[in-house]
Amino acid sequence: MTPTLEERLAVSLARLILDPAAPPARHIAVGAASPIPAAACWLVKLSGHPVRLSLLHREEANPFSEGTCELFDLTAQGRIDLFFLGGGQIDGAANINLLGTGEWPAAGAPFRGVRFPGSFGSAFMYMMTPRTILFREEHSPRVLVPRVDWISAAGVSPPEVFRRGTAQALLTARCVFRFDPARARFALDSVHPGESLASVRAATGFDFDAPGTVPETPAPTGDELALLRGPVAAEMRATYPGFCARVWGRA
Amino acid sequence: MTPTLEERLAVSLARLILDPAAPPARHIAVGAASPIPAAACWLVKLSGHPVRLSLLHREEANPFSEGTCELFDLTAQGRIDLFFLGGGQIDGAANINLLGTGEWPAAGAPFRGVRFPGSFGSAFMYMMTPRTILFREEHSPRVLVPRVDWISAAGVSPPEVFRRGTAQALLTARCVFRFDPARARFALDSVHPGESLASVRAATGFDFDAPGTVPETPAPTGDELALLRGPVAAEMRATYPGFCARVWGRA
Amino acid sequence: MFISLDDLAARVPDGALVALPPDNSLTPSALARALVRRGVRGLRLVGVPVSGYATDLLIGAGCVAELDTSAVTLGEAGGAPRFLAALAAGEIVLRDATCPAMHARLQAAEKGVPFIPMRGVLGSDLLAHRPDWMVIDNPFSATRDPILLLPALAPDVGIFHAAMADDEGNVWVGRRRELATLAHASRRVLVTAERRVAGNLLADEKLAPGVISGTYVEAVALAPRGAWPIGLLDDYPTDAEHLLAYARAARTREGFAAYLAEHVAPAIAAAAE
Amino acid sequence: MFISLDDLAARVPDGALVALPPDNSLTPSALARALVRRGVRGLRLVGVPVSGYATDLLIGAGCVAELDTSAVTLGEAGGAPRFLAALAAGEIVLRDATCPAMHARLQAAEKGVPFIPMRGVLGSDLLAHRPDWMVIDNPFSATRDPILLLPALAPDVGIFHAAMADDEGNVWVGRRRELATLAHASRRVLVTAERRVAGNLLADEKLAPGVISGTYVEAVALAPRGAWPIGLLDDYPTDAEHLLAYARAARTREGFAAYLAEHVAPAIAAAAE
Repeated sequence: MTPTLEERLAVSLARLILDPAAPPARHIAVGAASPIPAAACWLVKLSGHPVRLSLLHREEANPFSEGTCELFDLTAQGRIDLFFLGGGQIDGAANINLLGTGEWPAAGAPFRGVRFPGSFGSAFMYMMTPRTILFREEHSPRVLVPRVDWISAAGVSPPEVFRRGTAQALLTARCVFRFDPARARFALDSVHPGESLASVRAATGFDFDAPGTVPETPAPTGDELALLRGPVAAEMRATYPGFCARVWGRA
Repeated sequence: MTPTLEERLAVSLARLILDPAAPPARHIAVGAASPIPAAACWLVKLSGHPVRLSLLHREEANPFSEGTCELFDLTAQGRIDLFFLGGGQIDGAANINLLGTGEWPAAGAPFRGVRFPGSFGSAFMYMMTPRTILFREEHSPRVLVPRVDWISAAGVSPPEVFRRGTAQALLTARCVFRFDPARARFALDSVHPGESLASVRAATGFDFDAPGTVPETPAPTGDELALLRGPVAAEMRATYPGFCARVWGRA
Repeated sequence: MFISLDDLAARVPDGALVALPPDNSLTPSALARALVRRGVRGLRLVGVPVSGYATDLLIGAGCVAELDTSAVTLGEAGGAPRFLAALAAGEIVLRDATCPAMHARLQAAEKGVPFIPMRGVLGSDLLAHRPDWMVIDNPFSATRDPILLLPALAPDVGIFHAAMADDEGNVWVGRRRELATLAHASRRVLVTAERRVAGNLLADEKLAPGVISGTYVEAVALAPRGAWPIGLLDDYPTDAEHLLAYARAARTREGFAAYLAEHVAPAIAAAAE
Repeated sequence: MFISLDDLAARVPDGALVALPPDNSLTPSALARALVRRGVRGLRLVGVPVSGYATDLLIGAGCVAELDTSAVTLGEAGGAPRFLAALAAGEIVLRDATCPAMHARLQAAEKGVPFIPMRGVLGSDLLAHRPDWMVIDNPFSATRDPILLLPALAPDVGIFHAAMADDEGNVWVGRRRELATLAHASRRVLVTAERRVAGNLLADEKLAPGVISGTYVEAVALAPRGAWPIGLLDDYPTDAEHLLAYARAARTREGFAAYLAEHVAPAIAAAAE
C-alpha cells in the first residue's frame, strides 16, 4: 500500500483545497490535461465534502452547456472558488510564464528561446479566482526561477487593480510552498519524504522563507489511498484513461 | 375581388420593399404583432424574390436559435437590411415616440399623459438597420404630430453618430410619404383612393413637401391579390390566426 | 433542490431586484401568483427585455416599487392595465430602457465586467432619463465616435419557468438562451418547472445545448401549467381568452381584486369574506 | 448550399483572416487538409480560443502568415512541431492572447460594438505586445479602476466541422456555443458536416438550441469523419495514436512532407514523384 508520487501529490493538493484557513472552495474548476488536480478534487468530493466540480474535459455529463467560454464566465461571475495553474517558469513572486524564454521577438523575427504552448486562460483566471493552487511536478532551477522571462499572469497586482485572489500555494514533486501576497514571497511549508530545506534550496531558483524546522509533508492515509484507488479511479477512468492505467493499472 | 384596406396596405409595403432605388432587402425582420408587414414580406418572397425573412413570432421553424437577443445581434452585425417600426406619435423629422405624451414625470411622480407600451428595440433598430419602413394605419393629427413629445428613436442623427440608415418611407391608411434624411423632412409620394393632398394635409400634424400633382397609390393587381389570399394566407395562418380570419375568412 | 411553489416564493425577499421574461413563453406566472399570495413588497422588477402579464399582476397586487424595462404590454390583449393605473397614481418608479440594452446589461454581469458598450440609442430621450447610462467617445476611433456605455445589471433573483428540470437542478429552456444569460447574471436563480425528469439533462448531448446548468439554480418548484395563461413552447398555447378577460377585469381596482380572488388566492379571498 | 469539400476550400481566399476551433471537437480537419491541397497562402489564423492539429498542419504546409491565439498545442501529443519550427524560422507572425479575450473579441463583433471590456490581464506581458489592446479607467467607478478594452474581431471566414447540416444550411454544433459566436462574428462561414439530415433542424425544438442558423452559413460540404484525427462529440473519439504519429513525423520537415504525402495529398505527392 505504498503511495505513488501521483497519489502523494493528489493527497497534498486535497489538503490544500481543504485548508480551513483559506476561503471555502465550494466550486472548483479543473482545466484540461490535469489528472492529479482532478484526482485531488474527486478525493475531496468523495470524502464527503460538499463541493461542485467543473471538469473542463469531462466527456460524460460535462457540466458546461455554453461552450468553452462558460468556464471563464463562471469565473468572472465569482462562482469558481479555486483553480489550478502551472507554468513553464514560476518565480518567487508567483508570476507564471506559459509563453516562453529569452527575448520577446519582434513580430515576425525568428524566435530564439524555448517556446511554451501559450497563456491559455491564465492571464484572466489567476486574477478572477479567489484561490489558485500552483502545481508543477518538475522542481528545478530551470522551472522555479528568480524572475520569469515573460509574465503570462502576474502573482500580485497594484492595489487599484481588480483581482479576487492569487496563489495560495505551490506544490511540486519536492515540497509545498505557501504564498504571501502582501510580501509577494513564498515560504516553505513542508518537504516531501527524502527532501530537506537544503535540497529544496538547491533545486529552487528563487529565494523563499523557511521555518527553523521544516515539517515533512504528511503521507496519505490508508483511507485516502483506498478512496483514490477505488472510487476516484472509477470516476477518472473515462476522462484520463492513460493516467489511470499508469498509476492504478486500469485500462 | 375588391381589395381590403389590409390588402392595399400590404401591397403598398411590398412595393416599398422592392423599391429599386433603395439598397437591396435581402434579409427582412418583422417584429411581433405586425401582420400587415408580415403579409407584405410573404408577398415579396412568394412572388419569387430571393429574400430571407426572420419573423420574430413565428412558432413553427422559428429562424432564431439564440433567444430574443438574436434579432438585435443580427441587426448589429449588419445582416438585417429592412425593418418595420410604428409609433404612438411620429413627427415630420421621422422621430418616433413609443413612450407617451405630456411632461416626462419625475421618478415616482404621478404620470399625467397617455402612456404607450414602451420603446421596445426601436432606439437600437432604427439606427442599425439600413432601411426602416414606418407603418401606422391611423393617420390623424394625434399620431402625426409636428414634434413628438418624447423621442424613443430619432429620425436623423448628427454626422459623427454611427447609424446605418433611417426611415425610407411612412405608410398610413391615407398615403405614402417618402423621407429625405438630408432635409429631415417627408414628401407625399402617393395618396390612397379617396384621399387628396388636401385631405392628407388636414389629417397630418406635421408639414411636408408635395409634388404639383399627387399620384394615387396603385391598386393591388389580380396576381397580387391571388397570392395574398392563397399562399400568403396559408403561410400566415399559424402565426396570425385572428388577422387571417378577419381579413381572409380563415380559421 | 425541489421545494414547493410557496417555499420558492418565500425565498424572494421584499425589496429584491427580480428579473423575469415577458409573455413570450417560459413566463413564471405560477410563481408570480405565489408571490402575490405571499404578500411580497417593494420588488424592483426587471423586464428581460420587456414585461407582461406576470409583471402587471405583481404591480396590481402592490408587490412592486420599481420597474426597469423596455415595454409593458399584454400583446394582443392590449395595454397592461394595473401598470398604467400604478403609473398614473405615482405608485411605481419606471425606468424606460430598450430591448438590446437589457440584454447587454445582463451580458455584462454574465461576463463580470462593470460596463458594456452598445450602438444606437443616441438622440433618444431614453438617455436623458437614464443617469446610470453614459456616452463616451470610442477610444479606438481616430475620429469622433460617441458610443453608449451601459452599466452591468446583476439581478438579486432571476425567475422563470422551465420546460423540464432534473434532480441536479439542471433546467431545460430550449432556444431561449437569454434566460441562460439571465441565470448567469443573477446572484440567485429560482425556477418553476413544468415537469421533473429522471437522470441528468446535461448527459444527453441533444438536450444539453438547451439546458441551464444547476450550477446557477438555487431551487426548483414543480409547477405544471406554470406559465399559464402564457403558453409554453410546444407544450400548450397562450390562453388568449383568459388574457383578454384579465385585461378587461384589471381595468378597475375592483375587477382586479375579483380576478385575484378567483385565480390567484381563492382561499385568502374566501377567508376575508 | 451543399458543395464539394474542394469547392469549399476554394472559397477561402489567400490572405484571409480565418478563425477555427482547436482540438476539442468540431475541428475542421478535413477542410484544413483540403486547404493544404488547394495551396492557399498567407492565411491569418485565429484560434478560438486556442490552436491545435489543423493549425499546425496549415503552418507546416506554408499556408499561414500570421496567428492570433491563446495557445498552440497538440494536447497529450505534446507541442505543435510545425508551429514551433515556423516560429524559430521567423516564418509566421504570432500574436499571443488569452482564452477569454478571444471569446470577448468575437462577442464584440457579434454585438456590433467596436470594443468590449474584460477583467484580468493587467500586469501580464501579453499587454505589452498587443498594441491593439488598450487599458482605460472604468468611467463608472468613483475610484481608480483600470480595465482592459479589447477591439472587436470579425474574421473574414469562420470554419468548423458540424455534426449535422440540413438543406437550409442550418448546422448542429450542440453545446459548443462559442462556435455560434464565431459564426455570428464572421463575415462568411464555411462549414463541413459529418452528415446531411432531411427536414429543417430549426423545426425541432429539442435540436434547435444546438443549431447555428443557415442565416450565417454561406456553404456546407459533406465530410464524413471530417474532424479526424480529432474526435467528434459522441460520434467518434480522438485518434490519439494518429496524433502521436503526426507529432513524431512533423518534428522534421521531411517527416512532415511524408505525412502530407500519405494523409493529405497522396495524389499530388504521387504526381510529384
